[in-house]
Amino acid sequence: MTDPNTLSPLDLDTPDKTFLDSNELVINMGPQHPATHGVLRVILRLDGEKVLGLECVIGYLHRGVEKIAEHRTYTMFNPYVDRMDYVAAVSNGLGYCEAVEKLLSVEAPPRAQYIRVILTELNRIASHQLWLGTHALDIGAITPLFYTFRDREEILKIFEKYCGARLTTHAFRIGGLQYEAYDGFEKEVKNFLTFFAPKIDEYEELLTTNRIWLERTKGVGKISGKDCIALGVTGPVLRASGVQWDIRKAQPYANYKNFDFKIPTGEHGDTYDRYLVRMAEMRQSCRIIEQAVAGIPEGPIMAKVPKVMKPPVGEVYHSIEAPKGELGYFIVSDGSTQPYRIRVRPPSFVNLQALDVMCRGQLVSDVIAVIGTLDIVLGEVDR
Amino acid sequence: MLFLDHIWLIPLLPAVGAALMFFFGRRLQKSTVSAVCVGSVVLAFLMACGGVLQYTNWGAANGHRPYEKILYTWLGTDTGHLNYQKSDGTPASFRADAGFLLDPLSSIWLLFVTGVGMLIHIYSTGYMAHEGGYYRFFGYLNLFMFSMLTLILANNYVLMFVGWEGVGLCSYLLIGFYFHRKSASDAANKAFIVNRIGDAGFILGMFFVAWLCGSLRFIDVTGFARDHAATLMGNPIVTAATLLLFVGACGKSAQLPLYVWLPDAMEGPTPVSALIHAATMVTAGVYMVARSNALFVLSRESMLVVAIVGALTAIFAASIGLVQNDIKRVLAYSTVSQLGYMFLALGVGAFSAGVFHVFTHAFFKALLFLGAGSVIHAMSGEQDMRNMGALSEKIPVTFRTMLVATLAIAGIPILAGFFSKDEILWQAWKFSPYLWAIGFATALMTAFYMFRLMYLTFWSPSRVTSHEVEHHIHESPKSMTVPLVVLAFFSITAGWLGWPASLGGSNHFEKFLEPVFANAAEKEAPPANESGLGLTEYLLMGLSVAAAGVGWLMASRAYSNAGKGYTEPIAAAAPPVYDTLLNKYYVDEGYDYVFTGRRKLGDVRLGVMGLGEASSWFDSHVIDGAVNAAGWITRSTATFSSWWDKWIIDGIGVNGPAILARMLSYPARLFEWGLVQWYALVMTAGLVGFVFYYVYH
Amino acid sequence: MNPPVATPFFFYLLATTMIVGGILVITRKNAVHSALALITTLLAQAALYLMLYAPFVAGVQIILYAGGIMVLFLFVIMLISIERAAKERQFNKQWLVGIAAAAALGGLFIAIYTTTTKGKTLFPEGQVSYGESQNTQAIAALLFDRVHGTYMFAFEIASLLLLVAIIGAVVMAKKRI
Amino acid sequence: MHELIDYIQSYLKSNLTPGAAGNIFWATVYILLVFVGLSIAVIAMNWLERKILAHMQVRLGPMRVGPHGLLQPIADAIKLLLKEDIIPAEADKFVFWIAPFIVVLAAFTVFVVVPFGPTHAITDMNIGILFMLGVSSLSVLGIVTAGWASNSHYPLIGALRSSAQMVSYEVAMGLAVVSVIMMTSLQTGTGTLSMIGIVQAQQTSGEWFIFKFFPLGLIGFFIFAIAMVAETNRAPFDLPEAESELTAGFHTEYSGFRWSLFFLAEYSAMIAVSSIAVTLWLGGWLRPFPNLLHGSTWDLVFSLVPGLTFLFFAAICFFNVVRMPKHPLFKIQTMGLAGFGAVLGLIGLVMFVPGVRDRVGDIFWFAAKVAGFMYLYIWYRGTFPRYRFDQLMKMGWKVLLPMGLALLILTAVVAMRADLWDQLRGVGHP
Amino acid sequence: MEAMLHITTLHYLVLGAALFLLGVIGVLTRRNVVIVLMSIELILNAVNLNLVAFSRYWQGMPGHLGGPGALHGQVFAIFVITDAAAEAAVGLGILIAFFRNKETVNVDEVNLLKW
Repeated sequence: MTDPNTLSPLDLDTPDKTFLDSNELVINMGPQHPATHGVLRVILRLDGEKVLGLECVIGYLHRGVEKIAEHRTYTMFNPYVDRMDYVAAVSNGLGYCEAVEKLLSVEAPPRAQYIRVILTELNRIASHQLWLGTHALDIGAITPLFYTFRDREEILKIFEKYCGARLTTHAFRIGGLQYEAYDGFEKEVKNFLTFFAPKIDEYEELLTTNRIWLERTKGVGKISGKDCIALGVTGPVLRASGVQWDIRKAQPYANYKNFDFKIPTGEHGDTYDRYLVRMAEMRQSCRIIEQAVAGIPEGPIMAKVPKVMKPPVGEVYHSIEAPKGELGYFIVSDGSTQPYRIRVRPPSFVNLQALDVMCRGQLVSDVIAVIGTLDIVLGEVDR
Repeated sequence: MLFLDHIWLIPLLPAVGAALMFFFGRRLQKSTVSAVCVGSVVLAFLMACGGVLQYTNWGAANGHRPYEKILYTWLGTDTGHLNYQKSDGTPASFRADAGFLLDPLSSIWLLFVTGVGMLIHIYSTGYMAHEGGYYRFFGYLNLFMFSMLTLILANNYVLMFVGWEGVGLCSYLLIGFYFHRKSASDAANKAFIVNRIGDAGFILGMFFVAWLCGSLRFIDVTGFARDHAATLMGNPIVTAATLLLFVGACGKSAQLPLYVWLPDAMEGPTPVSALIHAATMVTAGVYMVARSNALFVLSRESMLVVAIVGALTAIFAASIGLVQNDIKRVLAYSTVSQLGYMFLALGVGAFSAGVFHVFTHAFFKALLFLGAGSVIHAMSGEQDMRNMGALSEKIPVTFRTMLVATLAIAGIPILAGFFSKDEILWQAWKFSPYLWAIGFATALMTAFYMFRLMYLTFWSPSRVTSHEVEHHIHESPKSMTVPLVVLAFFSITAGWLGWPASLGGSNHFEKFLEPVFANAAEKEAPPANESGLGLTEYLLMGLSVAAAGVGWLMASRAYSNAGKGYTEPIAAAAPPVYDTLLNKYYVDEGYDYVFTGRRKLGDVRLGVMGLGEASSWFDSHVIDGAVNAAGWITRSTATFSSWWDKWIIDGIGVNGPAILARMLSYPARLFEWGLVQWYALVMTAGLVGFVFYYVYH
Repeated sequence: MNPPVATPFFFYLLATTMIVGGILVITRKNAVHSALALITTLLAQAALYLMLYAPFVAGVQIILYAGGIMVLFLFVIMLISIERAAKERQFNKQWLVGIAAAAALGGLFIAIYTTTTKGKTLFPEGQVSYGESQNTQAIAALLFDRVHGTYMFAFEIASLLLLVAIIGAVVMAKKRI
Repeated sequence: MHELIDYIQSYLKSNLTPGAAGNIFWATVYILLVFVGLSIAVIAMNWLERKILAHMQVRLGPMRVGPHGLLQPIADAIKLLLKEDIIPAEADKFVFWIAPFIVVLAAFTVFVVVPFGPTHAITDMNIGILFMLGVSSLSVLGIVTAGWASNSHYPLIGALRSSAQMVSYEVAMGLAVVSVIMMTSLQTGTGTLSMIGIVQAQQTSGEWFIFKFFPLGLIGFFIFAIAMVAETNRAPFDLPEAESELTAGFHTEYSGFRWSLFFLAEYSAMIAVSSIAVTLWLGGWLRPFPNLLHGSTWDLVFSLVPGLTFLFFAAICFFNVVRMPKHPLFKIQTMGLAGFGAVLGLIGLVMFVPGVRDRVGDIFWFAAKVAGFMYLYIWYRGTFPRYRFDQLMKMGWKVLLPMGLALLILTAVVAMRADLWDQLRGVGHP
Repeated sequence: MEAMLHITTLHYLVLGAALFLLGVIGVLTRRNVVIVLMSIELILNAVNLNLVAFSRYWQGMPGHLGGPGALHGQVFAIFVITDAAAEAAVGLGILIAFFRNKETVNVDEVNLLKW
């Protein structure tokens, strides 16, 4: 139990708190707690079950990734980014590779870009699947977890076949891909699409119209688009609040402008809308993959990249739409083989800020639901 | 009669400008500020010209009597609610009007005040262009113009005093314009406080005048004095009144005991020095004495005091001016010295000569100050002459105009100063050769220090310390040089108005002023045998010109080659004298010892602060002691009273019954002591009793 | 209708339980322990009711007392902090007097119960076997029946009392009224 | 020995429950039977829940201990019994120790009045249903004390939640029950609280109370069915032990044997409330369609069902024996499964014996209905998310309670004029 | 000994009296309000026991007061239980309010009206 005196003062509109209010309770949730998705520690101030305010304590998973980068060459650092958002490792790699490519002023060849898009979108689906399973589990629905994990397996199989790894894939190289797609890659991806389309309906059948699910998610953890923007929240959370912002459309990268897809948005910015947005995003990802598979061009998979990379002195910021929001890399080069500084803008970390806003005035159970709906990965929050 | 009828507009115009500045100035553009302020003064100048022109015509038609325009009664009424007895026992009633008086004397002042003021306003637009508080500066300047014109045009002493105080206020504000500098704010305070001494004299003088004459209107006073000249001659009341008025004049015009504020007043911006502390305000004292000439001539003692004070001030200030290094301070002491000349003239009864010197002095001294300002401007703010030199080539307009002014003040013939100064010296010789001697020595010194200034500034080799400053030296803008040129022109020609008869002139100036001083001239200076004294006059004229030449020569010898680290000739010759002069005869220090008390004389503190200390001691020991004693007595009484109340009244009277009641009620209290369980116990006991009774009865 | 089994044994067992429970109630420092002891007493009493062929009262005793009121007690005990109360002095200053008064009352009871008039005790030892099967219905008849409903009005008043008690309790326990 | 058989036979022919008969021996036997049966049921329930839930969630569940994990519950039980019994240092030791026993006691005592058949109850109490509700409400005490005694935040919150939830839903539950008791008064004029009496009333009435005064009986049943899930703290009302929020609720600090007592109590409470529901609305031990499919032939057919069911289970076992991998490693498992199937088949065969099948039919139907409820419990758990606490209380007080009150009044009104009601529906009075 | 084995109404009355006395002692001596309230419950239960015992007694008595239908004692007991419920609810409500204001549960600190 945390001593309340050691807490930093929360800026709260505490309703005339007196020492007689024996209901006022400070509860420490985590870092070892099943619903905090890792080692997040949340200090809750409760009035009965009502949340007066909360504070996130992070850093339990800090590994100093950004500092490590300063002592690795550009190529050597590539695998490290996979360990940040480990459920969306491919997206991390894509962002990093593209940022370095931008710094080097090279561009990956079209074939590489198509394969990149396919893998990244598959990874987005996998990430959303994992989110859905754990989120539903937090709210008490056990079954979706197993459904999503069953289907996620298919995606991981494709990854495994492509690059040999399932989770921390290290799929891309600076300037393109290391591996050519294996034989039957396209067919397997297509098979996956036909396999997966009905599965989304299955998930939705379990939850979308489930009364209890509706009661638990509608109006819970509301946040307005304005607040989202003020807090820098991005990704599905932002879109569920009605802001149509997707970097794939807004600042197209990696060939995304060639694909036809929609940006699903919500209206109310509550947990239910975020659920719907992510479900719709999975379908849109399927569409993108379909188009990409249909249009993979032939050609080389690596651009001409020097063996010893010495990017010109300068700095670059490149961001992509990771499954959880805007994932940005800010790289400062001093002209040597090692980056002078790499700063990562992790979507989970930024989105986590909104937790307090979203939870205030709600109940403890809603905190669980909201942490789930924010879709944070502590590996990325702490880096 | 358009201008005469609306003569009140002349002071009002700058007042409007000032009001605009104070209320809206912060939001106005600099161009708008200068347009409004300079425009109002130009308009005032034009109206003044028109008014004077119309007055000359009107005066010629009305026997040269003063033109008076009364707007309304300001203080008191016609029915006389403020009644009092005059010194001779006749009843009188006090009254002051908001009225304006125009006669030759005020005409002259009106013309040069508005004229010089206008030029300085124009000059200021250039000089102040890069300063903060632009609108504030011009607002103050306009307020000064309003006050000065009120002073000049007032038709009675009271309204004059309003203007008198107004200029004092503006002087204070403008000296302290750079209020963030401590020296400036100190100087402003000094000016204000020293002037208060004079003002006190002025107020007392006014009381005596009112007591004596039964009125404060200039026309009434003058008329009364002239009508009863015979009876009033030697009347101590007159002497007292005039001496007190002269104290006021001393304060305003920086005469001997009270001159100390003027050199310090140079902390203000240079145009202010030129306008207020050289040309206009400081001559207010002269104006006041001249305005009261009818009274002054009735008291020989007063006249003698005025003459002696003037003469002493002249030589005293000039001697200090010999060694000063700050260009503006030299000019400041020069001003004090010249003012001394004027009072010398007034004291010896040569009122018109004094006024003439005021008139010419206004031009060349303003020119000198403005020139000095131009020099400072060129030197990027450097005021020390030791760091100047060889500027004649670089700022030719300034140099030439300043040369003209220097020649004028030194008394070189046909320039303005020659005529006025010569007139004064001549009148002084007629009054007393001793006074002449002082004036003559002063003239010599004047020439010396002025040419010293010219040499050090313009001709000697350059001693500029900073390369950057040297590189920066440049001629001032047109808005500054044009007034210089105009003033230079007047510095040459203004004297020609009073071209003396002895040199074939007609002395229009004196004639013009005759109606004002007619009586005085009659009384004080009986028609002199001018032809008999003609030779003496020429001799004296030659002597003074020679003195100017000698002064120039001496300066030339000493300073024409003054390089860096030059030595002052006086310092070389007599170091103690030099030190004394450089420290201004230790007057400020003396005042600090005696009057302010900032310095201790041994262990004793004198002056105001000494008085304060004494008062403090008295307060803390005598008054407070008495208070404490009273307090102690009260407290002792209260203690006893409290004891009585607590133990006797409360103890026996109040608490006694209460304690008794408590003791008596104790048994009852046993059954009602507020604990619920006790009630339950009693209930149980009751139950036991009841059942027992019920069963065994 | 068989005779009840081992009535004295169960009576003394339950009576002992009740007395011990009662003593624990008034002596325990910790209010939770007191409450548990009281629950034991109440349950034993419910069993005694069964022995007295009053099954309905027994059922009400369990469902209302043990299941309702005592839960309420436990709830309240948990809301207030009892740690401090457990460390303080447990008995008030008049405990000696209180016990004396109670002892006096007890003595009186004993005196009354042992008093005999005409050789018989005040309360004769009446005891009869009576089938319990219709007990509930009989009580319901007393309470609700149109003909025999002696206590109909009282029952309604009791419901009113409960309503007032509910409102009173809510008002009392509300944080801010 | 002969006397003993006579004794048993005399009992079997009597129409009284042991309690009513005052027969201590038989009562003891019944108590032991119920206790053992319950324990087996809980163990079976444990295995079934894991397997069914697993298959709902596309996984296999326990497969290692015994064939298809059949011995998993036993292994678990052994593990729990061998585990260290941790009592937290700051806990109130006595209360901590006694709390699980209160819960278990309450959960098991309920079965005293549960009628598995007309005579197959430990006793038939005049106040049977009142007794059941009362005793089952005692488990709240155990939960509250357990949470409090742990001297920790999560258990305390869990206990408070739990008790609040149970107390709240008891009210709605009671109202639903009272409506049923009113229905029992239709034939005799005076109703009954006796469990056996209620079933008999359904028998007399000719229809289960779930269909009585359609839809009033159904509504009552649904109120009870929801309330009983809440009463037993099961999904979707499993807030007191919501693991994502409160770790494990009131029994967070418990471990080992004491924890298994809670576990036991939870499952037996589930069975108990299901028994109440079955007794009150689903005709208790009565076989389906007694009116529609009556006659001796149908009686025979229905009396064969228990045996057939067991044979069916045995068949499944044998089918799976065939499907077992033919690897030496699986030899023992295969044999075990076959043995299990054989036991089941033997039981099935025994149940075809006429004397047995007549007596066992009641118990079978009762158990089958309860099993249906058990399956529902598992199904809920697999499908529903969890309610939030305020939503749960809202539902209890603002939905179920008003509904129960309205139901009570409607039932009373309708029951007063039951004749009119039956005429309306065209059903003649017997 | 024979009297001991034959359970009569008097046995119940004595038990009731004992419980009553325990309750009275609790009410009179304990400081903790919660326990005082519990003691009151004890008193009420003692009364209930007496009532039910008397009910049983009257069932065995002849006359219009007695007979099998003489269940008035039990009805009274039910009313007493109702009262007890009301008393507990209000009493505990007051207790909570009191605790909020004074942070104590000691009955001898309930002395605000004394001042």
